[in-house]
Amino acid sequence: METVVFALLNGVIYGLLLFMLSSGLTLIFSMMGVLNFAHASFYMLGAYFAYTLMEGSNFWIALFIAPVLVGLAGMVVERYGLRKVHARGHVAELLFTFGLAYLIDEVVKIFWGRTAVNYKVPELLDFPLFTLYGAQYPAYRIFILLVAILMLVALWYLLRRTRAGLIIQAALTHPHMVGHLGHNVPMIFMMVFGAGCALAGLAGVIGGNYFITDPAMAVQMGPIVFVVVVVGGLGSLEGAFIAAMLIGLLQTSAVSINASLADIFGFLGLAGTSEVGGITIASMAPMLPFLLLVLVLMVRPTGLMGDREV
Amino acid sequence: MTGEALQLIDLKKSFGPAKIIQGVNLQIEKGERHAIIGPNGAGKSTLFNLISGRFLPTSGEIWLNGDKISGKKPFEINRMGLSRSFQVSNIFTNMTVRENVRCGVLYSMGYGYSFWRNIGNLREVSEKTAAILEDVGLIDKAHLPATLLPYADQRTLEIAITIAGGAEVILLDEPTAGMSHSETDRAVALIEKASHGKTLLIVEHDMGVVFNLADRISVLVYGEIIATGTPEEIRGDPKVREAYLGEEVEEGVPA
Amino acid sequence: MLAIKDLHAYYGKSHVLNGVNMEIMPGEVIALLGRNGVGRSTTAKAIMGEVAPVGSIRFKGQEISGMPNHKIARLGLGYVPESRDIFPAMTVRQNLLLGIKDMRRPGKWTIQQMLDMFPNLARRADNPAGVLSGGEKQMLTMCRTLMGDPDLIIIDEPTEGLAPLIVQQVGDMIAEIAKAGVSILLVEQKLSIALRIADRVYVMGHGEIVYGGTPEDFATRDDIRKEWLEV
Amino acid sequence: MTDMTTTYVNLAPSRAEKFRQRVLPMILFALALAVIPLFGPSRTTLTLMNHMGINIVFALSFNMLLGRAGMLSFGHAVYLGLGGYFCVHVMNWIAAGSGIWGAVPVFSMPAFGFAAGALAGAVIGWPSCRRAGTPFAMISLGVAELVAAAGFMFDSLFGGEMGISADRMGGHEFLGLTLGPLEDVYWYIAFWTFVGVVGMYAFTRTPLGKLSEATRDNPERVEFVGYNPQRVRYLVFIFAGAFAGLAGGMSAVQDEIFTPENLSLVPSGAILIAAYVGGIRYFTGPIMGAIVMTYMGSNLSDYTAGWLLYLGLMFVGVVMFVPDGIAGVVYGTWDIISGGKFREVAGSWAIRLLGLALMAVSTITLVEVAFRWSDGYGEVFEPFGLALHHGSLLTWIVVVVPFALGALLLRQAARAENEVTT
Amino acid sequence: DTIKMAFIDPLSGAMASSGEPALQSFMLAAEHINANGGVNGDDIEIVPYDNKVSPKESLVQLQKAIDSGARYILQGNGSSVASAIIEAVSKHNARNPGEEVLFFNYAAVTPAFTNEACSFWHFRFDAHTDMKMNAITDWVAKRDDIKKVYIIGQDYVHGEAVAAAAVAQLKEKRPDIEIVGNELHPLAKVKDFTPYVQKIISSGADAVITGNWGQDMTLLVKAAADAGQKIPYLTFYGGSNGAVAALGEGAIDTLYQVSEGVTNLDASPEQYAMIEEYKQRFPQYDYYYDRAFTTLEMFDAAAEKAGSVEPIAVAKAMEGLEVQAAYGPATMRAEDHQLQQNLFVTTVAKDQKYGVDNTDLGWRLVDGGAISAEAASTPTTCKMERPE
Ligand SMILES: Nc1ncnc2c1ncn2[C@@H]1O[C@H](COP(=O)(O)OP(=O)(O)OP(=O)(O)O)[C@@H](O)[C@H]1O
Ligand SMILES: Nc1ncnc2c1ncn2[C@@H]1O[C@H](COP(=O)(O)OP(=O)(O)OP(=O)(O)O)[C@@H](O)[C@H]1O
Ligand SMILES: [Mg+2]
Ligand SMILES: [Mg+2]
Repeated sequence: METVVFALLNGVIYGLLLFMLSSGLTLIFSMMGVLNFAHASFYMLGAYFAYTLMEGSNFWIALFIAPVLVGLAGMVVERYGLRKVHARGHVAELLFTFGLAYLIDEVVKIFWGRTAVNYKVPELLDFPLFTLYGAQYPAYRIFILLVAILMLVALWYLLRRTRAGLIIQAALTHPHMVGHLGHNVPMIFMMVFGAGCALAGLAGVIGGNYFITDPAMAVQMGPIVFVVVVVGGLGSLEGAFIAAMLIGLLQTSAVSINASLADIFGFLGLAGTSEVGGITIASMAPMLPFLLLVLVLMVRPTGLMGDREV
Repeated sequence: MTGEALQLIDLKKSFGPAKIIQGVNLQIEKGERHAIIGPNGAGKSTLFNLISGRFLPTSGEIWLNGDKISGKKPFEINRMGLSRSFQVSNIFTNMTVRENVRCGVLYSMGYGYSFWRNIGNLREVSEKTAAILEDVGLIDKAHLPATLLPYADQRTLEIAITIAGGAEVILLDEPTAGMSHSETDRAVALIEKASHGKTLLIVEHDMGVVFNLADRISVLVYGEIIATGTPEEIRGDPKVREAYLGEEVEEGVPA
Repeated sequence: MLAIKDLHAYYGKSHVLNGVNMEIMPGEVIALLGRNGVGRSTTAKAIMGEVAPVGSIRFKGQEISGMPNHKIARLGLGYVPESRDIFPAMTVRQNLLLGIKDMRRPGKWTIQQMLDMFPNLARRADNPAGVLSGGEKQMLTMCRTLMGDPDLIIIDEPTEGLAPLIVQQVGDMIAEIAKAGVSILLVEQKLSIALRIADRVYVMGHGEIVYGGTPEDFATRDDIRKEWLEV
Repeated sequence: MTDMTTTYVNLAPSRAEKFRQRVLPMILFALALAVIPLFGPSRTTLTLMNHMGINIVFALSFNMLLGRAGMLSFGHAVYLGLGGYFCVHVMNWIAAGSGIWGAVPVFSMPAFGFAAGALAGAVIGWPSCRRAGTPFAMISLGVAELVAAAGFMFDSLFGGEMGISADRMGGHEFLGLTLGPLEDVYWYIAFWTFVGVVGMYAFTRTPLGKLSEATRDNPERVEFVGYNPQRVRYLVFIFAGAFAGLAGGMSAVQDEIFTPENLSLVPSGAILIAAYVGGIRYFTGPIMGAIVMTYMGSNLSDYTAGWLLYLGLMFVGVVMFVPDGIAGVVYGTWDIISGGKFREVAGSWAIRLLGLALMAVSTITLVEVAFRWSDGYGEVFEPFGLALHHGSLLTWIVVVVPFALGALLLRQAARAENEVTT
Repeated sequence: DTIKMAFIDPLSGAMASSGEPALQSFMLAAEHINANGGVNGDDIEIVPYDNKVSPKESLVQLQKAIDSGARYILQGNGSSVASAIIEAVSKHNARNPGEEVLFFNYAAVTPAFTNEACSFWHFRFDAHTDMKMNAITDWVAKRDDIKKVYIIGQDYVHGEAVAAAAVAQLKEKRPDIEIVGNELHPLAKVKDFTPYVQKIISSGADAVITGNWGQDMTLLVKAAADAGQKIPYLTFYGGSNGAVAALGEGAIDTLYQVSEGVTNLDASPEQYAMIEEYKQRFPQYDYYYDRAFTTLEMFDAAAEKAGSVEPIAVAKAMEGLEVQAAYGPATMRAEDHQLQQNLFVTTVAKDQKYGVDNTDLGWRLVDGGAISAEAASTPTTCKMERPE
């Protein structure tokens, strides 16, 4: 019972966190078709901006300003970088963001040093909300949960309810034609990229103090964010949400399973003393998302909920 | 030698609720040149996609030279001797014209996936490629990347790739679309030559081409064949006039 | 309405337009004729900013060469390209919706009107446009452009690949659009259509305008037809 | 070798052309490899060149996928790693001398790597090559993560964090090479680099190699000329894996160690960058990229703490402004010079070079000053006796003025070039 | 003349924060020795080489270093790199007689290096895992209130070795202690440690032993602090840069580390002066690598004893040599080239003389946390081949 409750609770919260991290990427990916490798770097920028802003003001101001700044940075990147390579197709875009991630990482090190900064959870939220089976639940986690849900709703509105969504999807295949119909495609692209980056920044503001704010945070988060978006499926916010929850739950529940492969496949003659047999489910937990990624793409190249091939 | 080259038996295809092909039966003799005409959206291209294996039929069967091909993959069907062209040029854009044609030649010459042969040393491949380029009149542009070809030449290249493999049954989907008169004439001559002794199934809107080339014509309207017959029969058929040709006889149709 | 002076255009190193001059008055239907590859489509593309134009293009008195394409469109210039460029993943209805430039100011054409005019489209209104047949795509593109309420439409080869019956329909449609007061620059191969609806005819050869005149006059000019149109 | 997209004028090139375009470059390449030792390179240089050789083969094998077949892989190091690991094991068996292993020369390691890489490619490619495009790229990412993690988990195969090492002198002498001194290893690497390069070049000339390009361009049409594009991709993937394994075998002998780190995303990303910077549209592009990036990767850090930033800037610059990479620039320049157009463009080129140099001055100053400021040790950037402190006005002048000037010049050069071409 | 010593460690990228402070410590130590007359009159020059923590890249840099005339190699970050260097140095010395090179390992702690895989050319100046574990278990053994211990680590050799050592030593010293969990998780892949902490809480553990480093260590302790857990997390790497800054006050009484010394221990005025000097020169980092000073002092002493700076002579002189380090005597054991020195268990507290990571928190010695060199020592299985 205890295990199940914990696994569920932690799984949901971790899932929401993942969703929050990947929502901006979903936005950019689904609307522009750009797999932004630098997404996690914008997430990192959000955390660092918030840290610096907090020195002169407080968390709540940083919560609003930092994402805006990251969004602006994203717009600049789109305007002067991505736009140039856009015409050359997705591989070029992907590589551009790949290089950009390098650059942002280095620049962050120049400005904020190579070790972690002391970016703290705001006092107002720094208390245990309740205690369950001996473990405290920090109020901040619940705050994260609320923000994540807010993001889900806002994004859903943006993607489904606005014509901008349609225009951009059309521009994916025929940017010129969309222009001939009188829509300012470059402008919309810039806004979308900015918005996606701002969302990453927001996740950084919130995640940076929950985890650790240091120059490695981008590299740490990068791959898992991709997994969420790709498994969820291109063009599908719901997919990203489901994938995030799935991965959250899968991973946390796997941690609580101590059984080893030998216990499970013992009937096949797998010995607990052998190297393969000795591996426990718990120890494989963090690898499960990648296994999921490979399996899902093999069976459904559109991802779980996607309507187009990624 | 006669016999059925291609046989469609009660062929049906739906996309979701939309029934696009609604029970087509068609026999095409070996060596016959058969044209399919019909209004836009009638399902002509869809029919080609079914025959060539791009789509799976919802029901019904397709036979090629006595072998059932419905359910097979496009490359399997191609290897059995059926080749097709596309309505929208579908070529290897970054390769040269010569390489494009050579890709069409390779499999039929038995070079499959071979990775132990130098392609430059395959005499008969080079010769066949050159011969085809000569035939279609692209030999001067053999070294150009296909993207740089003018539209009409791309269409010609499309035909060249299709006939390169020497398939016995050739399907051409609007081969002359977008060509000028002289180009069209040249294309018709080319098709005539390339399909000599072979079975040809062609979709065209240019009635000049159709009446020139075809031994027999089928008229496809909303997924059903409403008439099959010789060009004269078809031209005289009131149903066809109503559904397709309209009252005005287009320019270029030989009276 | 549209005045082009000494327009040049290049593809990389090849010089395709060598000084095109033409004029279109409000409400006029102009047919631009010529052999394949003489640069008719390129003229259209240069006007729309698809290829970089060198020279002067004035639309409603405003210089538009070098403008980003959405601005040109917003001035009231519609374009139906040869490649049609429908949005394949979207439904027919969504395609039409995207033709509207500004949702707050809808134009004089409505989606319903379009669907009424073309029953083929109405049947497929909620299907993805990518599955339409070639002819259906052509109709959709034209309707989509109309949704933006243009004052001048440039239509490139509208009847290419269409069944004879549909060719007539499209011809009628263009005539109808013209009646509504929209100027049209029609790039066409099929003389019959062009001569039926055009007020004036231009013939292009080697990247230049080699003839301009009324359809009546043109009908008498066998020399032009022979030399430049191979008819 | 020349650019692969060059043309075969009037169909089959003549014998002389064939010789000039294909055989001659190979001979020159072999000659270059043979001549290098005459200059008496230091052991450091030899080590560096050995690594270049390995990376040349590795980058070319990567480009069999990306450049030729249009398959973007984020996990190509997996095949180099597995091939290399296998060779390290084989070297240990050879050293143990038991059974037939005792008779196998260490010199033949790359052949074993080739086989192991092919096997790995065949096994992993089976599921992943059923997809193309981004799904394939993402699958390769996932597979790389899984294999790298497994590398840490299965100690007996991968030796855990510390990996597995071997001794290249454990076997017989072969061709008079003990493989002890680096000079011996150089000959070994040169031989196998040559074999790898020729092998992969030959591959591009086979029906399968051509088909892989066709599949990149238009997989759908490939199906209608009798080929199964999945099959084509799969076979190419196996070959790419095999040649990566060959590079792994070379590396096993040069470095005598393999660690799970060799399987991770880091070397995979590095080879992607090298191939791209070199120019993926050209056969020789990855070779140039491998040489440049190997040099920079090992030596740039001697000169500046900001080397990673420079690499990043360079990569982004290449992606944005020179999509055809170094090879594109080299061949473009060559075309202009051999086309006799040098006169016409010389002016704009001079302007462009000056502009680039000015931009470089500005960028370098900025980066160097920034790194020193960031370290906080009060160190000052002092090029040519100038003391550029982060607070001083001079610094900012040196940063801003050349940058603006350079940008201006580049713009002008671009305009001038346009006029020439049009 | 100068004696070139090549410092091969990460100086760029994410891991530079471990390489840089060590390099600075060595530089400062060299300056002090040079200022005091050098080594037999020669100056030491520390030449940095950036290896990007890659074993293969390290080999390139090693070759560069040797070619530039360095006969002494300093390295510490990453056992994989250290292992590669040990191998490469042995091979080099075998293949190039007369041009021998010595390797001073200041931080790679895999026990094997001074046991079954020991080498005459390798000297280790840090206590290895088993010794540190010895210190930890010694301290745990003294704490009667600890009845249940949870072991968690990264799933690779190091994590496994830590776990094995902990189990064996606890069994020997305190058979009554129950090991309530022995868990491995993949290296650097876990983002949220809450489920693991949850498991630890459920197990009712009184103390946690972990060999985790980097993010894996910080995130683990952070998750514990967030869950309000106040039990000792005994770590090897709690003192690494930025860990305390990342944890903030959550580290108090949760984060423990074992090391050869911390700045807040009682020490001589010279040592305090040194700490001050370091802080002033390198404000980005804290004084952490006391080993660097011990290493060079020992080298100086050995060279003096041998009357030469030739590697073989120095190596032989170093065997069995004892120097007075800042926090107690340090002896280089001859059989395995493993330095024997005092170890200290410390935890994070407020109001200490020296803070860390520019916070108001500092390291404080815990009760019974001073472990003598003898107590920390472990026997060796090393059978070393020595040159003539
Ligand atoms: N994948 C699909 N899903 C749904 N409907 C489809 C699909 N493919 C084709 N259709 C529909 O099937 C009908 C027939 O299309 P097809 O392309 O075969 O027409 P066609 O006869 O070739 O016309 P055209 O002469 O204009 O090319 C069209 O109405 C089209 O919208
Ligand atoms: N993208 C391009 N790159 C290079 N050359 C091109 C390109 N597009 C067209 N051309 C060339 O420019 C010339 C004019 O082309 P354009 O498309 O304007 O002709 P057109 O008169 O519209 O003929 P068509 O009947 O084929 O549409 C042709 O010779 C064509 O080959
Ligand atoms: Mg069709
Ligand atoms: Mg045209």
